Amino acid sequence: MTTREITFRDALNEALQEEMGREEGVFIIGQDIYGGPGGYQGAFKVTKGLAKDFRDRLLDTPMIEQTIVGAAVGAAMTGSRPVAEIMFEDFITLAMDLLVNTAAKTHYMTAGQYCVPIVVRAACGAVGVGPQHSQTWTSWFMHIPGLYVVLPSTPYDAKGLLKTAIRDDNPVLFLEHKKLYNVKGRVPEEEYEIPFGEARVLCPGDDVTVVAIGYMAGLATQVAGTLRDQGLSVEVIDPRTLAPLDLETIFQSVRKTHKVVVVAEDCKTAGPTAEIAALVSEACFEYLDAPVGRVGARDAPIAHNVGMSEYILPDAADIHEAVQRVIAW
Amino acid sequence: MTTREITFRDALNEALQEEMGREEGVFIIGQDIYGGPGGYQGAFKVTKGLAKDFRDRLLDTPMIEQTIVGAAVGAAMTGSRPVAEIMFEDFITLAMDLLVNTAAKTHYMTAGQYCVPIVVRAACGAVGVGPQHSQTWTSWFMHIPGLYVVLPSTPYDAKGLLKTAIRDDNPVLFLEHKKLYNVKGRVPEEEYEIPFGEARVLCPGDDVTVVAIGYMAGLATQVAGTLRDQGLSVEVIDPRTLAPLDLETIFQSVRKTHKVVVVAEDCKTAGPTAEIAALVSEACFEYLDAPVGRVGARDAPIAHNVGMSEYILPDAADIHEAVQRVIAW
Amino acid sequence: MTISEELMLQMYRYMVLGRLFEQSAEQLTHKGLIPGAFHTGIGEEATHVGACLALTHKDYIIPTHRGHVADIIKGADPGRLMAEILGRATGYCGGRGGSVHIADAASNNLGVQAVLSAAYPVAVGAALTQKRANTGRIVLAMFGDGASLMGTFHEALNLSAIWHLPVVWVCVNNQYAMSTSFAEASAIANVADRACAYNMPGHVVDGNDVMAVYETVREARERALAGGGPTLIECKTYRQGGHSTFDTNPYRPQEELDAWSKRDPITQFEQRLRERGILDEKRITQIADGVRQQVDEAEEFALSSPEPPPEAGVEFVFRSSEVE
Amino acid sequence: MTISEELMLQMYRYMVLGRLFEQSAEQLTHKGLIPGAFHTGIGEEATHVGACLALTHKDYIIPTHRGHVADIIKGADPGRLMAEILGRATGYCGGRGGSVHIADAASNNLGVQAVLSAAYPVAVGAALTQKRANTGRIVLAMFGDGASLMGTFHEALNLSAIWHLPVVWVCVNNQYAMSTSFAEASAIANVADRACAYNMPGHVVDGNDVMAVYETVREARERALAGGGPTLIECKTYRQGGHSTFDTNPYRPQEELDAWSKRDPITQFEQRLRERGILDEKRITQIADGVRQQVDEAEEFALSSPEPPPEAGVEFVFRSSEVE
Ligand SMILES: Cc1ncc(C[n+]2csc(CCOP(=O)(O)OP(=O)(O)O)c2C)c(N)n1
Ligand SMILES: Cc1ncc(C[n+]2csc(CCOP(=O)(O)OP(=O)(O)O)c2C)c(N)n1
Ligand SMILES: [Mg+2]
Ligand SMILES: [Mg+2]
Repeated sequence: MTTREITFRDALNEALQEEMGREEGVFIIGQDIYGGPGGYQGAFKVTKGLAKDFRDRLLDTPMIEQTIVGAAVGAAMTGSRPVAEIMFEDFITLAMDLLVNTAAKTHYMTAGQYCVPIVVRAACGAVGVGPQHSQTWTSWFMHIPGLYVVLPSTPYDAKGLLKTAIRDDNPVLFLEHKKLYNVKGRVPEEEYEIPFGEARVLCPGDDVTVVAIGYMAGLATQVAGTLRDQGLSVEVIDPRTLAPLDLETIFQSVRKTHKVVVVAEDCKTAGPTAEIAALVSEACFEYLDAPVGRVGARDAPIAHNVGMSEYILPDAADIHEAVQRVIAW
Repeated sequence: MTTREITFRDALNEALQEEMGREEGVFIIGQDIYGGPGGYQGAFKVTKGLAKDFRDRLLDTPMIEQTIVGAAVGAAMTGSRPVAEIMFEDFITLAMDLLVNTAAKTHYMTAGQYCVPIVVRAACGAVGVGPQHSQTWTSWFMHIPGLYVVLPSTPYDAKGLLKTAIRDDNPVLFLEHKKLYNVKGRVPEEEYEIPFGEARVLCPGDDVTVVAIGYMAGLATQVAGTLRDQGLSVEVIDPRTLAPLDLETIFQSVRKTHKVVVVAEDCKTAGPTAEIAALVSEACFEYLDAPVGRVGARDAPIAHNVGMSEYILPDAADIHEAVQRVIAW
Repeated sequence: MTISEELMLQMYRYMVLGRLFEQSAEQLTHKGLIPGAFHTGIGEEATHVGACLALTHKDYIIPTHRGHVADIIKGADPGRLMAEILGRATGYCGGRGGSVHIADAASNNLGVQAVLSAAYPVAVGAALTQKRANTGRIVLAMFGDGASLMGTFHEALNLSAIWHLPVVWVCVNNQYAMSTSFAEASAIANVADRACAYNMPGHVVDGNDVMAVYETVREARERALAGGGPTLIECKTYRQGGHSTFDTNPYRPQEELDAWSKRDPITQFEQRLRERGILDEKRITQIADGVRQQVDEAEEFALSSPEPPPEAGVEFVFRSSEVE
Repeated sequence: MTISEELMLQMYRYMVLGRLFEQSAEQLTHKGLIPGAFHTGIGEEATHVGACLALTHKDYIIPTHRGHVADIIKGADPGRLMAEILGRATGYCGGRGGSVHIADAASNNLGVQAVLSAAYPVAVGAALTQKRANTGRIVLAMFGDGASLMGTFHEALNLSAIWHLPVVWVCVNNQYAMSTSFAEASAIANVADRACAYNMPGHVVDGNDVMAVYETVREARERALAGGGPTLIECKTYRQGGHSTFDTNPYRPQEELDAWSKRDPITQFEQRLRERGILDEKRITQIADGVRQQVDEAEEFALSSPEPPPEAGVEFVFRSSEVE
């Protein structure tokens, strides 16, 4: 397989380009994704250059999140395969009804008569735009039967998972962390997909397991490197999809290491680490030598001020500390 | 204290009546809460008779959930103390932005310059009106810093907690289970409030702890009765408020019984039992003789068909089974 | 265009069918056979029938929670429809959805949106597919007067206009949303007058006049197919019963109820067809008997249909595909 | 009513202040001193200034994410405003909110709603309090052309009309929402024409004419206070810069930019005041110097203000009260 180094943004862009080429029914709907002559090309430039081949499949709408997601649902029910872009995950609150009550329930409610193959892409994570442009919410959506939840942490995963998301017949929430857009990584030239529900072991280890989600996966890998130098062997697992969740990979690792820390950027209380910790505590009860460690944001909105927001958000030091806490137990 | 037996509905009604009498700024905003001459008086008749004294404080709106909650926020920021009624919790998805981004963050974002003393009441629980009128979602809101989440399980708690909710200066989501409205219980004649963050031990016991939320608390108490006859002593705890959560009462009980089952009607995955189970597994690690049992709805929308919906939802038999599972561990 | 006698008889027959079907379901609810509430479109039949008869089988529709005859005209079998209302295995959604979630993909019935704000964006999306794939089909989106005040109305009507989508927006203005009268809830008297905000034609029609509704929707459909974009049609009619089987309906003045019941769409149309010599006593009885039998059969089919196995309640959560 | 010379000078001064203040913040952003993006209202000053000068100190306001001079006119201190933009401890929100969450309770500034759809319902609620308590105050709600297409516009304008609320709806139509031109996004040319859907007066005003904006808002305010209910005012203006400090702004035709820069609100008003003999070179320099100094002081205050302690990031999540 030939690979080259590209950014997370470009990886997403390639997935969109390829899937639009592959299937006529795929189109992109959202705000400023084409963005006029000269092109805004998406708030985070993910749709850059797509207008060249697919001008008529970049559907710019007014600022109507509810209707963007709802129109995607209606289009999907009639045979299209729309990708909807919501600029900031914070704004998905406006489309919650359409996503949760309509998109996720339609296949069920109609006994399979209709399916809703939509992908809702949204930018998550905090980069200083204040409390209403900084959220990472994943547990809300893990909680919704009928919805898949995807959070890639590398360019490779971003491309492969987005292609899978577009081809899947179910509604998919696809979260892109803002701090990842410029991150580079190796991505094959060749076509590939990444199946949902398969975690990735980012770094093998024997002493402790760290399950880290999205942007946190990279931080956890850094921490594992630091700790390796100190003689501690950390296994880092990125679930990649929170629904479906690859429990087997996590459980196997914990049964080997007997210690585990779960990390996510979401607020800690009732965040995704709660479900994973609860499942591990149950399934690996007799294997655990320490309580499951959980790392998440402090329970506060994300402040505009950088120092404050760094204090609120989890970072490498927090992961480091949590690992040492379970080790020292 | 003189008490009399009244329904859960009437207990709520009394709280509204008394708080409107106490404080001019309290008003009720929602759909069909007055409901014309003759009176619809609320989809579940909770506002029955209030028009007699407070006709001008029952504000019927069109079917605009987003604006109902948002108007409550704006009114609260300027000194009012509105109670907003959302007919079915399912429809709160339409007001998620206003509740989560605006109501819950305003005090924080303005460094305390403004506060948002609103109560959003909504009916939760399944009674056969199909997948979009049957939800109980609590973990979504536990996850939101700045929001209190209240789920009374008895008329006594309903009245006392609603009064506290109205007097509190923070936004409160107040969930009323549809199956409870006609349930009767003893309620004092005298004025009382119930502080947030104080769980109630519904039934003391030594062998196993059952933490049960909302409508499930009553079922758990029934199960405890059955099991008592079989010689098993079950302590049932109703947290009453999920945010703030009275962890001490739960932890103390688990440290005594060494076994615990957590029960909620929400879908199991990423529901409130996840957070409670994770917290207990961590704080009571060395006390637990069995993994924390979790009971919740199967991960599916709630079907219209009664047999199906009963299959999906947790019931007394599920609680019974879960208790026996942890006991047998 | 003139409406053929045959079509008029069809209109009449469907209105009678709609009424008897819903009366039957209402009775079953009161007998405790239907979980939850049931909403009838009794009094509004002319609107539901007129609008749906203006469609072809291939057009898409989003019906409302009332006027179940819309589903039947579109192609649904009354027996399976009743079975769904009863929550039986043979129902369109295998009992999962019930009355407020009827959908029938075989007849391009996209289903009721029980969270009423959702109908607009879903209709926009369905119309978008038709336009992109140039299918020669339209989407008929029906909604109530109450629902017309929701935010998505604004977002979706504007979007449908700027994208020239083949959608016909039909408001069933039955004067009330539960107990809330449109006159009090809306700043202006006519939903259709809001068309000016979206640069599309707006028509107020007598929603109790089945032929007027039919003609107006038919023209809007043709306009949409010719690339003329969406139309907003408001059918003024009346919900003769309570909001649902739970509603004792105490909030409406008796004079109002009386006035509208004098304008009952079926009686009125019957009278008109009698005057034109298209209907006579014999024919009326014949139709009534036929419809009665059809409804009885539907009821029988539904009542004799099995309950779904409880475990099936967790089926269809996801569409299975290779990734699972 | 005639506008006094003094008021004209105040208008002029505030417009210059608004521009310099935002240019200063823009530069600080480019220097990396401001977290996130910053949005200027450069080119729109007449709208923000004209509308806000029509209010009293006690009236409530919901400003937009542009036109920070609105906050200043309402009563905010430019230094603390700049400090908030920089995320400093002395800012109005102690650095928690930043530019898109400025709020100042002391001057009844309810704060920007950064999720743009939220401004409408919040304004309705604030106006409801005024009406219920008969405070003699109004709520001025400002919003963009893009935001006017969101669902809550429809819900809230209708509600404000049926409840006769003392609210003035002012659309800052700067022609664009990011790269999306209103001409393409809206089915009709004027936001104000949608007033017909809500039975309220709708006015299109030259948003680059500060006196026209002032007069129109002032009248609407009086109407509201007299119980006449809400008014919808659309101020046609132009966003001269990019959407935010991130935006390289390549999507707009040069001719359009040129045409609007010829209609710059400050230059135009300056010319008018010169012609009337109210301004001369000396006075202009005097004002410019005064404003420059005010902005420099604000910048200095902000830059020399401390960063908040990181731990303060978890304060104010809840209002503490006896229940905690
Ligand atoms: C978003 C939403 N809010 C509330 C309801 C509850 N509800 C069901 S029908 C109804 C009245 C709807 O009025 P209208 O749109 O006029 O339709 P009608 O019932 O008169 O046919 C309401 C409030 C709902 N289904 N969806
Ligand atoms: C609900 C929502 N969607 C998207 C955004 C991102 N956003 C910020 S400003 C803006 C453009 C708003 O346009 P307009 O209302 O015309 O105001 P302007 O920026 O032109 O002043 C957008 C899309 C947002 N803040 N809120
Ligand atoms: Mg109606
Ligand atoms: Mg604009």
